[in-house]
Amino acid sequence: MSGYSGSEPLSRTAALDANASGRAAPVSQSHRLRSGGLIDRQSPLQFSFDGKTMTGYAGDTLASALVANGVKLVARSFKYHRPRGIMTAGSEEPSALVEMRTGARREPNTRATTAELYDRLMANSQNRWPSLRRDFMSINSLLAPIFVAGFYYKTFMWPAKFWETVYEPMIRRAAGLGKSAELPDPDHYDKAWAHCDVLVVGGGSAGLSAALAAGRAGARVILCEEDSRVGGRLLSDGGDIDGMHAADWLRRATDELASLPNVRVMTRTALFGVYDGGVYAALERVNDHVAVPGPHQVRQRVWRIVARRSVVTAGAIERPIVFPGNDRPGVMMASAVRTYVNRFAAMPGRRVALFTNNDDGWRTVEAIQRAGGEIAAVVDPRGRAPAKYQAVAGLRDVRVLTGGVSDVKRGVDGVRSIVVTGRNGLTQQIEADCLAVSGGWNPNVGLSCFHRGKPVWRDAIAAFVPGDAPRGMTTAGAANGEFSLGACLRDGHAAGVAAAAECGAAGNAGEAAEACDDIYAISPLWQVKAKGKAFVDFQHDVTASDVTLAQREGFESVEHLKRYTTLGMATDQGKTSNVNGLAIMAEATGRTIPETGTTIYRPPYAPVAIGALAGHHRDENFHAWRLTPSHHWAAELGAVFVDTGLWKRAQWYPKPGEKDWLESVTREVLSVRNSVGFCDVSTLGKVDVLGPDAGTFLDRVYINTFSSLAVGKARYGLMLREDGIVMDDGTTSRLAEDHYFLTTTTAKAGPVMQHLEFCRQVLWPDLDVQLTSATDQWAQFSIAGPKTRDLLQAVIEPSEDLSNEGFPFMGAREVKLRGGIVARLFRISFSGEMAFEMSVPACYGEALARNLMIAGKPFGVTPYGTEALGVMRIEKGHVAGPELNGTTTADDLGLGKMMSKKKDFIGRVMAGREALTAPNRQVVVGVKPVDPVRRLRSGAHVVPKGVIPGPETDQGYVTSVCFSPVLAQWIGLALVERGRGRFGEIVRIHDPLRSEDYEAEICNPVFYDPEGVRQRG
Amino acid sequence: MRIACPFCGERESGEFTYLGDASPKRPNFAVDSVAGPEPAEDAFYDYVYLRDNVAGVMREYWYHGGGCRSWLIAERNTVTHEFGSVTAAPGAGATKLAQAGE
Amino acid sequence: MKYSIFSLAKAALSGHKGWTRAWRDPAPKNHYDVVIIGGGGHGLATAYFLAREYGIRNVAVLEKGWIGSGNAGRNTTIIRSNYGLPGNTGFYELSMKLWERMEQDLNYNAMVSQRGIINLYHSDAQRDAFARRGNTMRINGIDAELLDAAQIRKELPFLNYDSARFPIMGGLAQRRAGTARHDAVVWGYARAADQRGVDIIQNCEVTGFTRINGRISGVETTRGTISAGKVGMAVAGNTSRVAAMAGMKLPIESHVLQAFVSEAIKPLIPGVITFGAGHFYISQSDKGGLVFGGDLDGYNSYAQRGNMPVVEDVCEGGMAVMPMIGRVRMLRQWGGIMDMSMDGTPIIDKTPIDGLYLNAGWCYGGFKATPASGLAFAHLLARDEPHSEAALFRLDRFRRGAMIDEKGQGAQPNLH
Amino acid sequence: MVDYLWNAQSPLQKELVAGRHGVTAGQAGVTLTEIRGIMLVQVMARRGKAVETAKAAKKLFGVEPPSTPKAVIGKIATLIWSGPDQFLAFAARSADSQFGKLAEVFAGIASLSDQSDGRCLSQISGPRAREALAKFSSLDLDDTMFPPGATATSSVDHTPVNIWRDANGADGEAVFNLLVFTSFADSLWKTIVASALEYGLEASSAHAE
Repeated sequence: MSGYSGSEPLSRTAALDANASGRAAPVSQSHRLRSGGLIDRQSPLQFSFDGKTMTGYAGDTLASALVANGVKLVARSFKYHRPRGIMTAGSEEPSALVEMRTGARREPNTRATTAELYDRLMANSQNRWPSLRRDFMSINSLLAPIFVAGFYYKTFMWPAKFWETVYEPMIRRAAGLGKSAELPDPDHYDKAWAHCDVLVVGGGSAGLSAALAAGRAGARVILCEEDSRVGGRLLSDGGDIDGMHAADWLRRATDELASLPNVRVMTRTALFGVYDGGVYAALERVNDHVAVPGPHQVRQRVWRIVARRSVVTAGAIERPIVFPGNDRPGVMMASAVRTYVNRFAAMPGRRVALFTNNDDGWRTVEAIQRAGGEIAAVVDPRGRAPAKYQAVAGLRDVRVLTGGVSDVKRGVDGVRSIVVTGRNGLTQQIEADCLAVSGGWNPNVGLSCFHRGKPVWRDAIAAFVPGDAPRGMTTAGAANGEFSLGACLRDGHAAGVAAAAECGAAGNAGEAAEACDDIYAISPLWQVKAKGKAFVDFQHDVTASDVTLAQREGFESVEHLKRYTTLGMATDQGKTSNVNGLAIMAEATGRTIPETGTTIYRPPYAPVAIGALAGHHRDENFHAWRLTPSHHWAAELGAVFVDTGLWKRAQWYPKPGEKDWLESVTREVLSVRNSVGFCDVSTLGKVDVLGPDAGTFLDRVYINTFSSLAVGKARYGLMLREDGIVMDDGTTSRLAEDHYFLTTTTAKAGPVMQHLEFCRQVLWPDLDVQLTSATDQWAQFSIAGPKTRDLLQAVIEPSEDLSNEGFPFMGAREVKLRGGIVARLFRISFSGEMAFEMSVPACYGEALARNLMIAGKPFGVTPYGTEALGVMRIEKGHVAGPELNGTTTADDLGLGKMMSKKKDFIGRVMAGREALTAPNRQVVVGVKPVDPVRRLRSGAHVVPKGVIPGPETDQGYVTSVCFSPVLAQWIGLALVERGRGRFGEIVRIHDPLRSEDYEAEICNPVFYDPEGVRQRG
Repeated sequence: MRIACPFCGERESGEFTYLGDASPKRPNFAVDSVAGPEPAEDAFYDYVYLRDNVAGVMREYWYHGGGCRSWLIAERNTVTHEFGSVTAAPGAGATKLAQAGE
Repeated sequence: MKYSIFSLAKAALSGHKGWTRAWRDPAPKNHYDVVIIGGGGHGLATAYFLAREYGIRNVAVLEKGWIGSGNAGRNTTIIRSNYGLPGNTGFYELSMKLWERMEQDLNYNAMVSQRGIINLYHSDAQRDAFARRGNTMRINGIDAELLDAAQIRKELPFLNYDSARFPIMGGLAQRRAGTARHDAVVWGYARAADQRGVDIIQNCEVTGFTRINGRISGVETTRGTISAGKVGMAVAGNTSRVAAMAGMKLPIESHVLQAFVSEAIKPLIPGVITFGAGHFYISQSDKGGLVFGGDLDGYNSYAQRGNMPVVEDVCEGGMAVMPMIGRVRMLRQWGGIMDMSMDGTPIIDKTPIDGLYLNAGWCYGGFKATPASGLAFAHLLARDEPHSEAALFRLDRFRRGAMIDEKGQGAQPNLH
Repeated sequence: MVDYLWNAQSPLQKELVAGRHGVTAGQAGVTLTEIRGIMLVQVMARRGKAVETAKAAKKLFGVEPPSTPKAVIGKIATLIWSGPDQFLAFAARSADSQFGKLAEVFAGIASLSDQSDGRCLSQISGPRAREALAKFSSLDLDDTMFPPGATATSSVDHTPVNIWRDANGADGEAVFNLLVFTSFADSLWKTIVASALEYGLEASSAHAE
């Protein structure tokens, strides 16, 4: 709200046109005014509600179009299924929630008050059956005496098993509001970043004033407005600014803002969160005002706005008064009545009663009268018109009653009459088809409280105003408790100037626009106590007596009140109910409202679609992916790919006629074991470790020694975490005195790089060592099998000596390839075969694969994937991810002897703790089923033979399995208690998950060529 | 959350990885110590596991892995999330240091 | 007054004027046999079991704010016992068994709803890890089922099977898992403990400890000094702060974990689902809101609120696995302070200080542990020895190297 | 003897489809060009040798390497700040390149790592380029904050990238260079294309000059 003055609203409205005519105004709009309003009468739009077709105009919201069509009943409430209408004209709407669109685009709980009308809009009421008018569940109203706050905690306990089978399904079906789509959301979303000096939140009078000031001063400004146009309450209440009509001022202000290159105005953009360091989140409804977004268009966009300062000019929300029948369709906030009349030229009622406890509400009288409606009566507990209005023509005839509204009688469509109880206790009934209510205004303190700041009570306006705002944020205008137009403009201007100055923008900000300063007088009235359900939280059906019941039962803290009654937990987050609820609690406990306090304000300010928060990151784009240098070549060959972290790796290369993966993998393994094959292992992490102290550095991060490694040699290394548990392994080669080439596992490349940088920069900055990732620079292939040398000799320059003497096991050096390329060659073996790893610059990776295929043709060279790689490493008893599981020590893996005793290294001390060196630890062993045709499965547990499996007898589990083509049976690695001393023991493999139970032998984990003859051959 | 990298300027927190309290210092471990493993294990236990878990301003390690790959030491209030000074780890650049670092 | 449909109906006749406080509001006495610091689920359950199982009724629960204001009131309400390591498995199953009879024990409907949990897996390695875990469960007498992709598709047809970045290969199901109404658990224990004589004292913040000859003899509070035979701490989230008053430093860090709830919608999701290739898990409350969450923000925090990157990360996970929720709106986000221990597993133990007992380090397993934590802590306080199912939750396990590290992440709390 | 061909292959061989994408009406809002054939060497000063490194660079390139996030154009290479006391030497791949001299010039004073194939370079320009960039980069690329010559090490899709700004193009529009890790190139290209479709995208590839 931005204050008021006595002048006319923004768009001059004309008398109600009950018999509308003319081609642009179809007859159905029975409650549309003949002229006026910010609607485009040249653009009629058809829409349907609950299957009934109606028309409205461009510029309408669904709510205003329904009002214009005389529709009052639009929803049913959550618990009692009471009929509900439209209460507000903004995003605080608690009642008028509808289901929009259909099918995969069905969208529950949309506020009719914020949904812009578009042609062929389809909306349906929700939470009713079979129809809105005849809702079977309204039978709940009869049970209302039982359905009080927290009733479900006291019952549904007997018999115990009825909860899941009977009671809960019943409750769940009854609960909820709309129905979500059950198909993938077909629309697109994205997310973007924006940066500015000053973010202005809310484009009403104060916000425009702030943006103008900061923009003129030279700051980079973003102004966000949730509505489809800026103006705020000016659009509904008008006023005179700088001697001109508000509409003219508004036009001038928006023109000026558009002319400033440093100012960006974002409409349909609602700020929903305030995060640390000046990060704000906003939702732009890019295409919600059309049926379906256009090609390449998103439906909504989430903005993260990084702002050095923010000025929150988010206005205020009018609050209801709690009295029996205050939820009837046709009971509407007074400001909303004015919005529908003035902005949308739609009459909420022909005979309107007003119930207000403050001066602002009185402007509704003028609005209705000007539009040709009738004022049935004004009920004001103060008993007379404010001084300002006493002289106004038309008001003289208005009936003013003291006291309060104590009941609302309902006709078929909504309010039929109201009952007014005077201060003397006498009641009278007054006919009216609409009741406008104003209980005062609550500044929108939510955004300013998102960092747990507490709002402060201000008696003069009987409302909370912002307290400790997040760093960098100021509030201005009605959000700051300034309720006159003049003050809003001044306050906004001052805030804009100050925020800009703090960002170093000190240009001429001009003067604040001027408007008159009306006094806002209010006499707090929270509740009219009378018989009947008086609602505090409309959507959750929380009544005044629920609040007092909670108090009686000891739920006195506001947070207990909220949780026990669900007050303020509905989709409006209590925007219209919280303050009333705690006022009633305050009265019941004899405390003041500030003593009672508020619940915590939490983002989002208004609900945000989950799809928007995900943006582009869904389906295949959920996470980025990494491709190996030979990816497209492998795809050509029909490889099956597997996700390994972010990488896509060739898992196996099926050939025509192969019946399953096992057949392909077995072929690949046998080809390697019998001849030669190759595998893209570029996914291994690769790090250049450079500088004179590189060797010393590696000595400290690895458990074994690297400073003594000769240039031209490679060594297997193992590193621990500082807690003594194994972190990663890999081979590291010394390519020059001051150059080591370190490799990591695929999974740990990132964490290891981070760890190494920590060691270099934090732990040992005295060491002269430099690190850089070389993972993506190199395409690396493992070439393995007895024919490896033959194959390599074909691609490598003949001058290079690949013999055992010329290139011994664990040798590492550069070689020239035929055709002029230089490669790095490492004689290392994961498969246990005679093998080399070769790396070439990544751009030649695909060429290398193709050339290996050509060179290896005589030997039947076979590309193999990660499955075959895994089979061969299990046959060789090499540990990998399943064994390096973050809980195993070097000794658990059989690598304890590698731990140097001559030096400190990361993890050395902690690895010595008693429980990590206990003799009964589970260590890596081999297992093979006694029955050679039995399939072994990972995750099966190991228990001693002849005992009953139980927590006490569970001795370990199978970590990795494969079908070994050379042994022609399933084999595996396992972590087994005291396993190394149990080779030859028959144990029970217990796998209840898969209903399997069989015997296996514990054995040496190296199943294949335990002497290592082949890899050295 | 925004973090002012001393090299890159203010950046989005998503570019950084968090390690935690920068107060614990890695103990020196003398290989030839005759005191037995206990004292060293006690010292490392303290370093690896025990935390002041400050409610207030804490010095902590952040790694600008999604940026310039520098380890940083930031002062940050764990109650308000507000950052104070952010400085580079001693070995972030090429400065030569006589002593071991943090 | 006993709660039942009959008492409810009777009360309705008198306009519900007859209900009295669910628990008393006593002034603190000078002395209690046991003082529990922390009026969350764990503290209140401890007091309840002390009174019910161990006959110790002169007990006070001190709460600095309103009961349930910590993590008991800001979690995602999931209960399950699908743990894989000795120490955890039996303990969480004890908890599950106590959940299963909670309503009858407490005469309070905490809406324990065993609609099951399915942890999805997306790789062979994940399947194997789940198989190991599921088998551990079965060996411990806990229900577990390993489902393949076809079975998952039949049960949860609305997940993304056709265009997933990380395809769903199957899942580990525990049918007895589910959710409970978190606040009701707090209120139910409070009422039941109160009925057995326990004093629940709200707005009473502990500001220090009193000692006699080194032994803890009581606490100083904002409502005066209270002497105690024994003092138990159940203040997860603020453990380090309270421990510091006694001069203790612990293997614990406080981290923020965010959670989210959507607008209420008609039933859409049957049980609890966790996404294995991102940070996302979800269930639907009886009221209709989708309750979902993901990973820690990743930095130490006492702020009870988090930041945008995790909001986005969680929603991206949600859309990746369940693209039908794109148009459902997130209604509220909140943050709890997780007492993150160095191995991801809790501590229920005596402290090195005589008379002071510790219940801490719940990471994000605290809610599901509530009943067993109360029982085990009560046992420890009453008997001075650990409960058999909590025997491995010792404080000295880190020094000894006997960590219980389900995730294998080591001493880095933000990775657990 | 078989002739082995060593064709250099771009990581974008599948994902880059030259031509117009997205909205087709009017001028393309974004142009996206892969720049092929680059040489890139990471130069990291050794401890205590930052000054010597700068001197050696000056001798070879005619300019000192930037000590803050900037890109400076030297004789045979552009020097792009990539972290404290380190930079990337970037040039078009050519037969007469003098990059071979780097090892000699920096011997003992800086460590080098060849990254010519570890990164993939693309160039983004056009009247709507900043709007597209705002969807995947959290950097403030406003003229006042990121003028020509500015550079940043940052992240896209949780992946490290180097971004630097060239002189404006002939059309007066800002030109942004984006260096991404090779294995991510396919994925990030798709992200960039998606962000630009609503503005109309012209995609192409070119050889570095």
